Formats: sequence, C-alpha cells, structure tokens
Amino acid sequence: MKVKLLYFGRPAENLNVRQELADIPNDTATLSDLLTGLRLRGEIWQHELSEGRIRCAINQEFSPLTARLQEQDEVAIFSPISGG
Amino acid sequence: MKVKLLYFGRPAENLNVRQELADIPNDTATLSDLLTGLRLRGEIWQHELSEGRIRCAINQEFSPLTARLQEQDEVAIFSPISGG
Amino acid sequence: MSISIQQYDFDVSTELNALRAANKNVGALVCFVGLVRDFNGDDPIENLTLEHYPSMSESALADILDQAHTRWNLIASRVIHRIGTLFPSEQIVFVATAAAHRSEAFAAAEFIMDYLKTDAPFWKKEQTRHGASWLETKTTDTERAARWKIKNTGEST
Amino acid sequence: MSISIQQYDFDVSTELNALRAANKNVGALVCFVGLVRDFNGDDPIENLTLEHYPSMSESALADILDQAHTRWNLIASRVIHRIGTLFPSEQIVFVATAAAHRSEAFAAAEFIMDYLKTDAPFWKKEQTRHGASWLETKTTDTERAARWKIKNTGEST
Repeated sequence: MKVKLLYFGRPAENLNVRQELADIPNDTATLSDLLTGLRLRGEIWQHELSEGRIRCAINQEFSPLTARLQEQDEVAIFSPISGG
Repeated sequence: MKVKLLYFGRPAENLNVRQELADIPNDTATLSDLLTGLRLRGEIWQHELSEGRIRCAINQEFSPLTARLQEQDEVAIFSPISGG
Repeated sequence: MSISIQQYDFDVSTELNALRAANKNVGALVCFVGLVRDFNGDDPIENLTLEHYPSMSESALADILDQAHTRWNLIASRVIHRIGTLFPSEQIVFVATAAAHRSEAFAAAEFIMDYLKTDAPFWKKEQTRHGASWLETKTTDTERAARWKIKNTGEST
Repeated sequence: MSISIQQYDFDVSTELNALRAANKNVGALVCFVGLVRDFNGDDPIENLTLEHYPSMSESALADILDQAHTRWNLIASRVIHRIGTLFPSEQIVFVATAAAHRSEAFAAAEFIMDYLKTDAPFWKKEQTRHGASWLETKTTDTERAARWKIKNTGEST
C-alpha cells in the first residue's frame, strides 16, 4: 500500500525530510505499524519518532496510533503543535 | 448640617434637578433620613426616590442607606447605573 | 493603567499599539469593544445618550483597574468610556489588557467589564421613536460581577 | 466566519470594523492578539519562525470556529494566523468574535484561542543566541482546552 508522508516541525528539521512516498508491505497496517517501520531507519529516526514526541494526522485529521491506513492516505508526522 | 445633592440619570431628568444645597435639621441623619425628607416634596419625588429605584454615593463612593451624613458631604442620587 | 472619558471616538489599533509598545514581554492583548446596537427591545434604537458623574467616574474606573492588577499579573490596562449622544454601531466603551499570557489578559478584561457594568457611574438613555427611557443595571450583570467574589483567580485563569 | 493564514501583518481596527459592519446588532466585540515576546526562558528571543500544515490548517481553524458558533450565539468571527519569521513585539495571531452580548463574545474568543493552541497545526521555532528550538504544546494549554469539554455554556457565559 502506498501512502504519502509529510513531516512538520521538529522531526521535519531533524530528519531533514519534508515529504516522501512510502510503500507499506502490510495492507492492514496502522499508524503505529508505519512508525515502527520508520524507526528501523536508524537511531535518529527512533529518537525523533518516539511516542510522546510526535503527533500524527491522516488525511488532515489528527489520528491516534491505532488508526488503520489506506492506500493513498496522506500521513503527517509532526512535533506537538505550538501555534497561536 | 449642609450637604450638596447631585442627581444623575432618571431622577435628574424626571425631577428636573441636577444639583442643590440641602440643609438637614438632624445632625445625625443617615442617607435614609435624607431620602425620607426629600420624598415629602410630593408624589413624583416619592416615586422617583423610592427604594429599589435609586442608588446613592457619598463623596464619590457608593453608600448604603444606613450611611451617616456629615457636614459638606457630596451626596449623589441616581438610577441604577447602566454604562459600558 | 490609563483611563479616558471622552465624547470623541477612539481607534482600537492605536490603543493596542500603545499598550504593546510599553513592554516587549507582552505576549497577549485582549480587548473588548462595546457598541450601540440597533435593537434592544422591539423598537429600533435611534440613539443612546450617555451621562456620567464626572468627579466619581474616573476614580471608580481606576479602582476597578487596581483590583484587576492586584488579582492578575498584568503589564498594562486601558479603559475608554465615551459620553454624549451615540448612534447605532458606534463604539461606546473600550477595555484592553496586556499580559505575558492569555489566561490573565482574558480573565482581567472580563472582570473589568463586569465591574464597570455594576460599579462605574455611567447612565444610558435609549431613544426610540416611542420616546426615551433610562436603562438600569441588568440582573445578569449584577450576577456576573458577584461571580468574581466567590471565584479564586486560579479557576478563572 | 473568516480565516486567513498569511505572512503579512494585520490591522486590528480594520478587522474589527469589518466585523461590526456585518450587522448593526453587534453589541460586543472581543479580540485577542498574540505577540512575540522578547523573553520566554532565560535568553532573549531573536525571532520566531512559524510553519503550518497548509492543507490542514485552514480546515482545522474552520472546525474550531464552527464549534464556537454552535456553542454560542455569535454574529461573526475571524481568525488570522501569521506564518514565517517574526520578531519580538510583532503580531502572531488575531481572534475576534462579535455577538449581541459580551458574555458570549468573551467565552467564544477564549474557547477559540484554547482550541487553536491544541488543535490547529502550526509550529513555532524559537531562535535565541544559543540556537533554535521547536516549541511544543504546553500542558497548561492542553488542560485549558479540556476544561471546555466538561463545562456547559451556561457556566462559562
């Protein structure tokens, strides 16, 4: 399943990535599964994407880690928001 | 005892008086005594100065009817305030 | 703390710019503007006439601002109250608070307005085509002001 | 309901005049302006850089305004959020509410700010002479937003 990943805030800067396309082998993957896979990329990924340091949205809606992903989803990964 | 009376809001308009000097025979008079005296001036005074229709201040401080008056006090008599 | 009682209108941006110019640690400005409405009861309002008790109104407002500065950590505050005859949609009153954080600016601005409604000697006369009538303190305003007496600042900020 | 996300500055008077022009029954305008402070922790702030999630930020703000209009009887509302690099004392965010009565305008403006802090995808990076750091949602902001879930509108207005 192909999804589009967007990064904002601290992880975008520290991982030096703003967007990418990801191909997830498991068709019933959750947001949590996606993050587990991304953390395998190395220590900095593991640190930046650790639980409690990030919040996520699927298709522009804040989503819990248990949310199921679907083909073509836009998944955003970011540090806790701090606008206003 | 001489006091200065000021009127604002509804009573000022309806009694057609903005200020006057009053000479109170009783040297231990309260605000309530003053109002009782003023109400003797006629039916419209009785109506306009009836309890619940007015609020008073002595020397620019809101005061209860039990407040004791003193020589040279500035007593203001007005309808319940409605600013802002 | 600054208070003006005036016939002429005011410009909100000018007032807020003055408040934030005072101190670069202002992180939050809250302002309230009260306007003349076109309807209150059933009849269109033609105009409002505001009068005040000149030797008391400024000190009453200063006392309210003092209380707000005692309760909350404010950097600056400002009240403008207009007097005279005003027409629908005209500005009547301006209250602004400046603080490091929004919770204090919000609570203080609302507190100032609530007390202004019950403790500042101003009167409004409303003119409709059926005649004029003096407005009086609303029960809801008295109740709103009373809330602050039983509420600690912790809960409200 | 109107939302702008923009780099350029805004003028509060212009914005409030537009809100009150909409309807002559507006009796109360409440506005909040958030500013860049010169100090947050120990070091002077050189600047803040604000970024957002463009395809989500406007709809997130619209959703917050929708909720406010559902809870309170608002005549109009407006949010402006700036993005890009801003310096101390510059305006970051503007929230304004217009209602017949002040209780609704105050409650709604505070509600909108509380939810903006927890539900709108904006991020601030603070630059001091020791380097830059990304700010994160404050616990107090999360708690403030949660208050509205257990509070009925009666109590807050």
